This record gives sequence, structure tokens and C-alpha cells, in this order.
Amino acid sequence: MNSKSNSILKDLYTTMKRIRVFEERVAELFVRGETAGTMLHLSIGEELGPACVTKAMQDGDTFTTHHRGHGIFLARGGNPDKMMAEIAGKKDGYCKGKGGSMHIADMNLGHLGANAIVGGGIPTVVGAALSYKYLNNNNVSIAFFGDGAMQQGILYESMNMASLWNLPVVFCCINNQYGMGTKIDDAVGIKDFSARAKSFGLDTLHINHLDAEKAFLDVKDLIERTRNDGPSFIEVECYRFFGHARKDKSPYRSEEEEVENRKFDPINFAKEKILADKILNANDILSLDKKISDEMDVSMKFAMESPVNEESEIFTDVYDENYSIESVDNKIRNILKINEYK
Amino acid sequence: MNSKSNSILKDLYTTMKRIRVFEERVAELFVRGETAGTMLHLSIGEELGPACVTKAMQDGDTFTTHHRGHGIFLARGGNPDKMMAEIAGKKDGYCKGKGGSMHIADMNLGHLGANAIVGGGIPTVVGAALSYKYLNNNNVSIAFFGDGAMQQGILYESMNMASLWNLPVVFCCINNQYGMGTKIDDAVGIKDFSARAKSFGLDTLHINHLDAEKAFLDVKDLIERTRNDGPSFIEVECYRFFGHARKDKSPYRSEEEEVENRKFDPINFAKEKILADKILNANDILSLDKKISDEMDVSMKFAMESPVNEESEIFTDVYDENYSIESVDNKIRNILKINEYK
Amino acid sequence: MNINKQEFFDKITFRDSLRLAMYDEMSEDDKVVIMGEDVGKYGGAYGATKGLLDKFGSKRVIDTPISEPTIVGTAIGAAMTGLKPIAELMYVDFFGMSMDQIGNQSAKIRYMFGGQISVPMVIRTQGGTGRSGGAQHSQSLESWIMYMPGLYLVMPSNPNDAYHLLRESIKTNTPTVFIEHKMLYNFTGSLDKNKKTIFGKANKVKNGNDISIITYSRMTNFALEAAKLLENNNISAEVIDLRTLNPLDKKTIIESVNKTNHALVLSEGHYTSGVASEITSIIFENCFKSLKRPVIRYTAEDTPVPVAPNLEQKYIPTIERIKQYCLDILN
Amino acid sequence: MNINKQEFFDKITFRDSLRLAMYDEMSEDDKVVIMGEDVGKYGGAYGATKGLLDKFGSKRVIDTPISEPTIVGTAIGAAMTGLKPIAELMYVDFFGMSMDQIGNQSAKIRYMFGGQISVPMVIRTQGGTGRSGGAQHSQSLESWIMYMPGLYLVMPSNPNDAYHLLRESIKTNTPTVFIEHKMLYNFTGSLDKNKKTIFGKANKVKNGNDISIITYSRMTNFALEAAKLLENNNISAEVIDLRTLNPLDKKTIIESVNKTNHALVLSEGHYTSGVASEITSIIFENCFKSLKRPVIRYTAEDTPVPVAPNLEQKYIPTIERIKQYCLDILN
Ligand SMILES: Cc1ncc(C[n+]2csc(CCOP(=O)(O)OP(=O)(O)O)c2C)c(N)n1
Ligand SMILES: Cc1ncc(C[n+]2csc(CCOP(=O)(O)OP(=O)(O)O)c2C)c(N)n1
Ligand SMILES: [Mg+2]
Ligand SMILES: [Mg+2]
Repeated sequence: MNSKSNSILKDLYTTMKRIRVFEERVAELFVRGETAGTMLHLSIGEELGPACVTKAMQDGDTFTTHHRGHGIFLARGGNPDKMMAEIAGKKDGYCKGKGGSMHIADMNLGHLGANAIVGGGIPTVVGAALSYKYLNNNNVSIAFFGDGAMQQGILYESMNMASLWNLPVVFCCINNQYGMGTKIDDAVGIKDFSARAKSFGLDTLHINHLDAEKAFLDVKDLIERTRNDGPSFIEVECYRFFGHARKDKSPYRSEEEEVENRKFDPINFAKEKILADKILNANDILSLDKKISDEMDVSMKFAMESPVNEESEIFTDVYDENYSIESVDNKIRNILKINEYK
Repeated sequence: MNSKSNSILKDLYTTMKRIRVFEERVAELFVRGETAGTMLHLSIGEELGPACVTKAMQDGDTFTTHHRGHGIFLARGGNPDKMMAEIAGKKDGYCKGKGGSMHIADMNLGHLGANAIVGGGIPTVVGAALSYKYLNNNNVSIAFFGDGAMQQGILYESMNMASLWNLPVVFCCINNQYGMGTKIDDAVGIKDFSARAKSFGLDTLHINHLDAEKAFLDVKDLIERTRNDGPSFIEVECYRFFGHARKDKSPYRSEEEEVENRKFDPINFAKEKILADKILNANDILSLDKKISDEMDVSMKFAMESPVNEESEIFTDVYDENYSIESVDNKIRNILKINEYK
Repeated sequence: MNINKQEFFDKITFRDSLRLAMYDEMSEDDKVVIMGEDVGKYGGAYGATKGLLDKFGSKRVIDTPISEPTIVGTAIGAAMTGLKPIAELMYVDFFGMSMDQIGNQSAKIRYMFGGQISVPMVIRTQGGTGRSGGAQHSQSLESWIMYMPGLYLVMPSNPNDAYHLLRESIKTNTPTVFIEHKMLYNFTGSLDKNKKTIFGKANKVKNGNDISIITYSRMTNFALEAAKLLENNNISAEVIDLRTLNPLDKKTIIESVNKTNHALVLSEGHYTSGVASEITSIIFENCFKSLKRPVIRYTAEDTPVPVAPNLEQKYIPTIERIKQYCLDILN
Repeated sequence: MNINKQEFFDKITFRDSLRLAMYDEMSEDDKVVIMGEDVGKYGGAYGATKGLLDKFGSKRVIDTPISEPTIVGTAIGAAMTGLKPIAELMYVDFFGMSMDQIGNQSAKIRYMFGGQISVPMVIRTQGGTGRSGGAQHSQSLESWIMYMPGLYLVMPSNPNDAYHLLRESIKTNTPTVFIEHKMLYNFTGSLDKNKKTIFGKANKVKNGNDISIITYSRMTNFALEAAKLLENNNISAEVIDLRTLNPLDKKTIIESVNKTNHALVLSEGHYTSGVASEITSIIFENCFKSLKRPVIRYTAEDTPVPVAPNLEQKYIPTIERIKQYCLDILN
């Protein structure tokens, strides 16, 4: 075990742990009534894919995420303060509180946007990759989506176009076994997603283990191939530890199933490996975890203290130019005024 | 060569020839300015698939077609008089002239409709098959579409659903190598459509020869399997002998290519086999062809002599019930009347 | 739910009314099936199909993959071959991807095929603001449907209408889009199975003489609240709940405005090119002589829906401002 | 085309104007690319991109598979990362399958992301009746787009506007839907590259005093023909061509009607819940005091489009009846 590898695993652990704690704080924010709505989709248990894939990205690479995208964004470098504030619908959020959890984005980081439409962000990366090919830079663009999106037609149209034009696109499916309350077995005829991707001409990688380091190395290879040779597909199998959204208690699946599957925890696996390989000792990990916990506490506080946005913000950002949007109130006042002396 | 087989080939020849001549008469109708518009998509050269597949259908089986569906409908038993009249937009047409070439249908024959939207009629057959499974009858439903529709996402959604529920659906792709002016090589990354279908769990059959009898027997087997065991996919390779629609002179492809490919004519192939196997002699064929030609002349005449429909037909068939649609003229007259004395 | 007790019917939720409508219709007609994402085990994202899977089994309450265009398309095929499907689209916002099947296929099949066949299906879906769902989960897209000839369009505001109109929607052979407002599911009211709602007839939910508030769906309740406030100003507002936008009961609208001579049109859709524009035109055209003041349409803003709760609230009509605009009109 | 001759510009087709607009814009800005079905080798179903592949090569004029949602989605991604794509949808009717990418994505991205990014793309498409295309190839779906905040909507009626407005549509960073009427491609007029059309400004194509005909796209020509006929009756009609439906130039509409005191709104869309409803409302609201007669909206019927040529012709407004309704209004 060389030190480079040591630091990879430590990095991956840290990233996964940050996601985990971030999501726990979002849950807490929700309990405190501080989130904008209840449509909060946590990725607890699913940290391996986001950590590995984002770590294999380079400057200028871009990505879109699905509705369960906090972890991906955070792993890629998203600022947890601004993320948390966005999830709370506050002024200091990434999108001024107008986008929320499902529409968070950061153009500086290459985050072309989360999407509340299952599959909605997939063709975006095909277009981004078209730009990269046209502009002749060396970037890739990555779409993250769930197993549910494997049943959206737009995915196959996108795979075909990426394949036809040989674009640097990665389609990354975070397969957490469920689309809301529907188990994958009840959603697909055949579970072999790689076969689908291959039939459209894509290079594929299927990750169904907990070894983040190995996964990272495989992903890195694949993404480098994609950069030069054309589109690819990654499926990361995992398990959605909790409900679909904050209010869902998952009555459609058994407690045994949950308990059994939560044992496959990529963070525990990484921690044990770190200890076994003596990369860190138990105390190091404790203090690392503490640091993360503190960081996320600060973010949560930041979000709660951020002010709500002004009402006038309803009317900005609709059009690019200074095309001013007349409020309905104005429209009505005008009509009333014109007709005053009737 | 037993007599049953003899009659199969003769049947298939007759069916294919009838399609060919029908389409030629449509072309003539167009030249005479007697068709409703120019959106007439002829299937000359593509007769093998429609003939084989429809011949393998049973009573109560249903189907939808794409915009290039005259041949399929005729092969399944469509009345050429009423078809031609519909294509002419006349009162005696299948749809009173309101649907035209691209929206022709016949519920009595199980023709659930042609469709002007590429891929638009595909999920219809999934729904029909759902009915058959629910009603526990033994029918199948078949979607016919072109190679272009292989790039419509709805196809893969439909394949997945049919596979998931194990429905008696046949997806039949008439691959004529072109989608308008775009050659298939410029439309797909990988040309192996069967691989796509397989990855969704479908049974597959790829026909890329001119032997109609063999094709029919293979198709028949497949459809019977589908009836009992679940969905399947058929690809019939062929060549679109002429332009995409009536006005298209195909400038995007070379004359050599056309000449070369038109040699692969399923009708000639069948004719030669019939002669070689002595099923019919040259004279028999001449008189068979003459009969077909006469039949289609009659249909063309029927269409030309059919009256146009009354203006009031604009307003019927929109809603099921006697919900009467007020014409715009009526709406306007009412408003003018109400405000007469202002 | 204990449906044997009268009190259940006296105070039933909008959600339970819908469930009961489907339950009753499915019990009567075994051709009625339900299909959609999570309509079975999950019971529907907003719980409107809870319990139906247990009762009718998975052949009739069908969980589908997340494939909206094909859900609608499959319902079309089933409807053309003997079933009466109720297809659920979890959010009205998913019209975006399924409008081909809704607007180009289901709405037009009967017409294009010269009346040969009907498409007896219902698309149940859910829309509107109120839960910080954001720009892609809070829309009011009824105007797209109202623009499509061949589709009925139903948007009930209370449990009794929800029950009866859903049953009628299932019964009719015309494809019907049935939009439920997400904030109405927990709304309670009484249900009388014998008090049938006439399909296509607007409801004068409050009688009044001074001004007509014409509205539908959740905004009916806003209008009623505003009308109450107006009483304090000695203004008697009439509130018309359209219930079905197609068929549209123009007669009731016109009669009301001809009586009150003033009108406010209220909708949660956008201002420009929405349902409110249509209703406003109708009133102006038909009541031009009786109107004492111009019709005012009060709607949500002409922007996407913001997530932040404080912005979302201000984005749609408020009861206070409904009242204020009525006063302004009457001034 | 020999674009060096003045006579070319004196009598240019609508189609060539569009081609020239793209040609000029692509020559000036190498970030502009075209993508769509058969836009390259075929030159576009209606010939609007003919010659551009030869000139700019297949990296900039991109033939796509038949995948409408993904064509729009790909254009979005390209627009977010440095290009200025013109995506062609062969028929406006394909909005049905691509409205998610158009309405839920391109229109809302800037807003949802708090103004971080623009989506500088154009969706060029083609609509309307006139070729017996039937219910799925002849629609007028502009009202769906007009209802979506965040999208510009352009529908020119003549070569000069087509040229200038398409160039402006490409230049603006706001996603723009540009709808060409299928019967206009062969329509000729003059083009003056220096006579810029102001984006968002309606065009008074004919001055008049007795009645205002407010319209757009192909119907502008119908209105002009009708106005000519009306001269024989000594009636002077003013014809307003809106050109862009968003931004909508309300001011020009209102001023015209305040002058003539009468208005006919003319559109090839359906009557109910269409663009005509919006324009009609605007006129009533703003010209309530000056209107001597109610506004009349004259549109296509509230039915799908029939194929039969004789029915199709009667289905949309006719010049004769435009004239007649103007006379009726003025009576
Ligand atoms: C087009 C569309 N259909 C349905 C929904 C409602 N919905 C939101 S998340 C979800 C489940 C998605 O499952 P999957 O893609 O596996 O992602 P996961 O939630 O498991 O991360 C559904 C059905 C949606 N947002 N968009
Ligand atoms: C959704 C959709 N996109 C585009 C078109 C325009 N169009 C009509 S036919 C056609 C080519 C279809 O090719 P294919 O599916 O191979 O059928 P073929 O014409 O070869 O029989 C196209 C692009 C359409 N009618 N519908
Ligand atoms: Mg999932
Ligand atoms: Mg083809």
C-alpha cells in the first residue's frame, strides 16, 4: 500500500462521510421546519458512486444530477453553506432560494444543474459534450441519474446520439434499487443495464461492491477512455437507506430488508479498511469525523440564519436581458386606472 | 414442395404485388392532383415485411402502423377502394377523408391506426396487449414502424413495459435504410437493433433476405411464441425504392445506390421462385398481375369518383357524446347579436 | 376508513372522495383499471389510490415504470381495446413529456379515424403550488389541455364534485384530463352520493349581487374566503366554480355577470395566455353591454414558480388581494 | 441564389430570407450551429437550411436522429457551454413530445438557477395548415409557448421580418421559439438588411381608421387581402402584425384600437384558450372605454385539423369572412 493509495482512500472516506453528515443535517433542518418543502431526497447509503466519479473528474468537466444530487454536488466541491441555504430556500443559497434542493446548480464548478424531472438533465450533457468536441477541448460531461431514469426514453435517445457522434459523455446510473416505492424488479423486464448501454455502443462499467478505492480506479480509467474514445455508462449499485423523500417511511418494504441492506455501508467499509491498513487510527478517524460534523453544523447554522429573499426576486432571472416583467398587480392597477372614469 | 407451401408463396406473391400496384396507383393519383396533399409515403420495395407479418396474424389480433403503412393495411385485408378514397380525402374513405394517408384505420380489421408521429403508435399496442392479457384472450398486438423510430425514446419505454408485464406484443421494424434523407449510418451509433431489443428482454428475429416464404415461416413461429411467452422484436431489412414522400427526388443518395438496391426486389424474387418451382407458369402470373392491376384501377376510379365530404363534417367526431361543437361562425354571430343594440 | 358511518360522509377529505369514486366505479365495472407510477403499493404520491391494490389486485391497479409518455400511450391502447383505464401522471408538470400521447393521440384519435372508435380513458393528475415543489413540480398547465379539442378537462374544488366528476370522467367515452390540486387532498367537505354533480355545469357556490368571481379548483376556496371578507364591506360577491373547463358552462358565467355587472376571474395559472384569458374574453364578449367595469383577471405571475416559501406564497393570488381587487373594481 | 444582385433582395422568398439570416449569423459568429432532422444533406423538410451544410460543414450543420426531446435537450446543453445552437423541429406538432425540454428545462433554467446562466438557443419550427398534413402536422401551438414564461416567441409574416427577427433570435441569450408558417416559405417580398425589424415591436402593416385587425404570421397576409376588399366598401382597416408574441407589443395594439374603436383579432390557432383569447382580453381590458363594439376573435375551429382539402380550407379563417366580420362589427 503506497502513500498515494493511502491518500485516495482517506480522501474517498472523507468525501463519503461529508455527504453522509451533510444529508443528516438536511434531515435535521427538515425536522426543524427550516427546509423549503418536503421534497428532499437524501443519498444516505449511496455515497460511493458520487465520491468515486466526481473524484475522477478534471477541471472544466461538467455534470448534471437528478433530484437526489446533494452528495454528487458536495463531492465535486459544492459549498455546503450555500447548498444548505438553497435547500432552505434562502437568499444566500446557490440559486437565491429560487431553485431549492431539486434545482441546485453551480456554473463555476461545472454543475449544470439538478433536475426535478426524472431523466430531464440527461440530454444536457450530450449537448455539453458536443460543445467540447466542437471547441476541441478535452472535457467530458457526466449525467447522474437513478435506476428509475433507465425507464425514460430520453436516455436511449441520448445514448444513441452520444454514440453516433462519439461524444465524451458519461451516463452514470446510481442504482439504489428503488424508484419511490417501486422496487427495481417491478420496474424493468431485465435488470442488466450494461447490456442496454452496450447495445447502443457504449463502454460500460458495473460497480456492485463497496470497495471505493477499486471503484475509483476503474472509474478513472473509464472516464479517461471516454475523454478520448467516446461515450460510456457506469452503473453503481447501492441501496437507498431511507425513504424516498423526507416524509416517506417506506411502508412498501420490510424492515428486515432495510436492516440487511444497510449493512452494506460504503462508509463503514472504507473506515474498516483504513483501520485495517493502518492508514489512520481510530482516534484520527474520530477527529476527522468531528471536523466534518462541525463543518456541517456551521453550514446548517448558516442556512438557518440566512435571510429569506425579497419579494421582488420573483420577477428577476426570467429573461436574459433587461426585459422587465410586469407584476400581475401592476397589470391590474393599469387596467383599473385606464378605466377609472368610465 | 407440397401444395400448402405452394399456396403460401403464391399468396405472398399476390399480397406483395397488390401492395406494389396499389402504391403505384397512389402515385398516379398524386400526379393527377387527386390526393389530399403531398404527404404520401409509398412502400414500394418494402413489401416483404408487411406481407409476411400480416399473414401470420390471426382473427382479433391488432396492429398500428407508421406513416408508410398502406402496404401493411392492404396486406391485412384493407379495402383498396376505401383506402384510396381516404388517401384522396374523400367521403367514402375509411375515415371520411378526415384522416388521410397518415391516419388511416379500420377497427373491424384490428387496424388501430396509422400515425404521423414517428413512434407515436408504438405504446398503443402495449396497451392493447395489456387488454388481451387482462381479458384472457389469445391475441397479440403488433406495432409497425421504421428504422427512424428506433431513435424515439418511447420505443424503449414500450419495450420495457411489454417485457416487464410479459405482454403479447410484437415490435416490427421495417428498416428501409433511410429516415427521410438521412441514411441509417448517420442516425445510429450501432446498427444492431436486435441487440437493443434483446437487452430489454425481447425475443428477436432479423430478416435480411428476400425469401418471403422462409420469412413468413420464421415470423409465424415468432408470433406464436409471442402469443404465449411474451414480447418480441422483428427487423425486416429492405430498401426504400423511391423518395421519402411524393415530392422527394432523393438527391441525397446516388443513382448507382438506388439502381443497385432496387435489384433486391422481393416481388421479382418471389416471381422467379414461383416460376422455378413451377407453382405457376408465366401466363398464370401475367393474368394474376392483370387481375391485380384491374382491381387497383377500379379502386383508383372509386376514389376519384367519391364525393368530397360536407363542410359540416369538420364538426363531428371530436367528442364521443352528442356534445355539439359550436362553429366559430356561430360563436361570432352570437356575440354580435348580443351586442347589437349597444 | 369506516365508510359505514354517516360522519365519514359528512366530513370526508378530497383524497378519500377520489378513492371512493375509483373504488365504486371499479366495483361496478370490471373494465376499469388504474395504472401509473406508484399507484399500487405506495398508494399514489398523494395517497389517492391507497387501498385499491389490496382490494382489486395487481391486474387492475398497475404500478408502472417511470415512463410517462408510454403510460399515457398504453392507456390509449387499452382504452381502444375494451378497458377503461385511469392513468395517473404523478405531476401535471409531466405533461411536458407526454403531450404527444395526450394531445396528438388520445385527443385526436376519434376525429382522425372518422368516428370509428372512442378512447374512454381518464388521465388523473395533480398540480398547483403550495409545497415548495419549485418550477417543475408546481405548475398549472390546464390551459394547454383546454386548447386541445377532443379532451374533457375537469378541475374540482371539493369532495362532492371530486367524487361525482371523477365517476363521470371514467364513464364517459371521451378522453378526460382530471387535475387535482395538491393542496386540496386534505381539504374536507361532505359527500352525498345522491347529489350528483352535473358534468359540464358550473356551480354557483355562493350567491351574490355585486360582483362575480369566476374561478375553479383550489382558487374557489380562496374566492369564498375573500367573499366572506367582502361581507364586512357590505359587498355581496357571487362565486362561480367552473368545475369543468371543457365542457365550459358559459351560460352560468354570463348570467352571473349580467346580474352583478362586475367580474373578477381568478386562476392559479399564469396571467398571459392562460385559462383566465379565455374566461375574461368570454365575459367581455358576452357581457359587454352589462359590464360596468372591465373584467379583471387575477392570476399567478408570469414567471416560473420559485421554491422559497415566502416567494411562492406571494407568487399566487392571495385572499387579501382578491378582496382588494373586488373593492377596486367596484369603486 | 445570386445574392449579389439587387433584384434578389427585391423579391426574395421567406425561405431564402431565413437561409440568409442563418448564413449571415453563422458567418459572423462561429459559435452558431444548426442541428435537427435532415437540416444538412436534405436541406430541411421545407428547404430552409439548403446550402448551409456545404458552406459550413457537418460540424456546424448537424443532421440528427429522429429524437425530438433530445434534439432540444442537446441544444440546451450546448447553449449552456458556449455554443449558440439553432435547433430545428421539423413540425411544431412535435412540441408534444419535447415540451419538457422546451417548457420545463430551457424556459426555466435561468430562473431556477438564480440567474447563473443563460440558454442562448433558438428553436426554429414550422406550423399551420395548408398542405393537408392532417391533425398531427398542421397545428398552431403557439399558445402553449406563449403561456411559458422564459421563452421568447417569434412568428414573422414576411421576408424582411423573417431575416431580421431570426438574426435577433440567434443573438439574444433568451431561449427563443421561432415559428414559420408552412405556407409562407414561398411567399416573396423585399429584404433590406439595413431596415432592421425591432425585436418586440409590432408592425402597422397598413394604416387605417375604422377597424383594427390584430394578427400575426400568415394571417397578416389574409388580413391585408381582406383590408383591400374592405376599401371597396369605403372602410379603412388598420392591420397590425404582432411579429413577436413574447415580447408582446401591447402599446401598439392599444393605440390602434383606441384610434379605430373596433377590433378583429385574427389567428390560425383554435378559438378556445388560444393566442386570440389573450389578445382579445388585452384589448377589452385596455380599450374598454374606447371600444364601440365588442372585439371579435376569428380563428380556426375548435376541432382537430381535417385532412380533406375542402374541409381544411373552411377550417381556418378565410379572407372573405374576415371582410364580412369587419363589416358586421362596424354595422
Ligand atoms: C418524469 C418524472 N416522473 C416522475 C417523477 C416523480 N419521481 C420523483 S423521484 C422518482 C423516483 C425516481 O427513481 P430513481 O430514478 O431510481 O431515483 P432515486 O429516487 O431512486 O434516486 C419519481 C417517480 C419525476 N420527478 N419526474
Ligand atoms: C416525431 C416525428 N419526427 C419527425 C417526423 C418527420 N418525419 C416523417 S417520416 C420521417 C422519417 C421516418 O423514418 P423511418 O422511421 O425510418 O420511416 P420511413 O419513412 O423510412 O418508412 C420523418 C423524420 C415525424 N413525422 N414525427
Ligand atoms: Mg432509484
Ligand atoms: Mg426508414
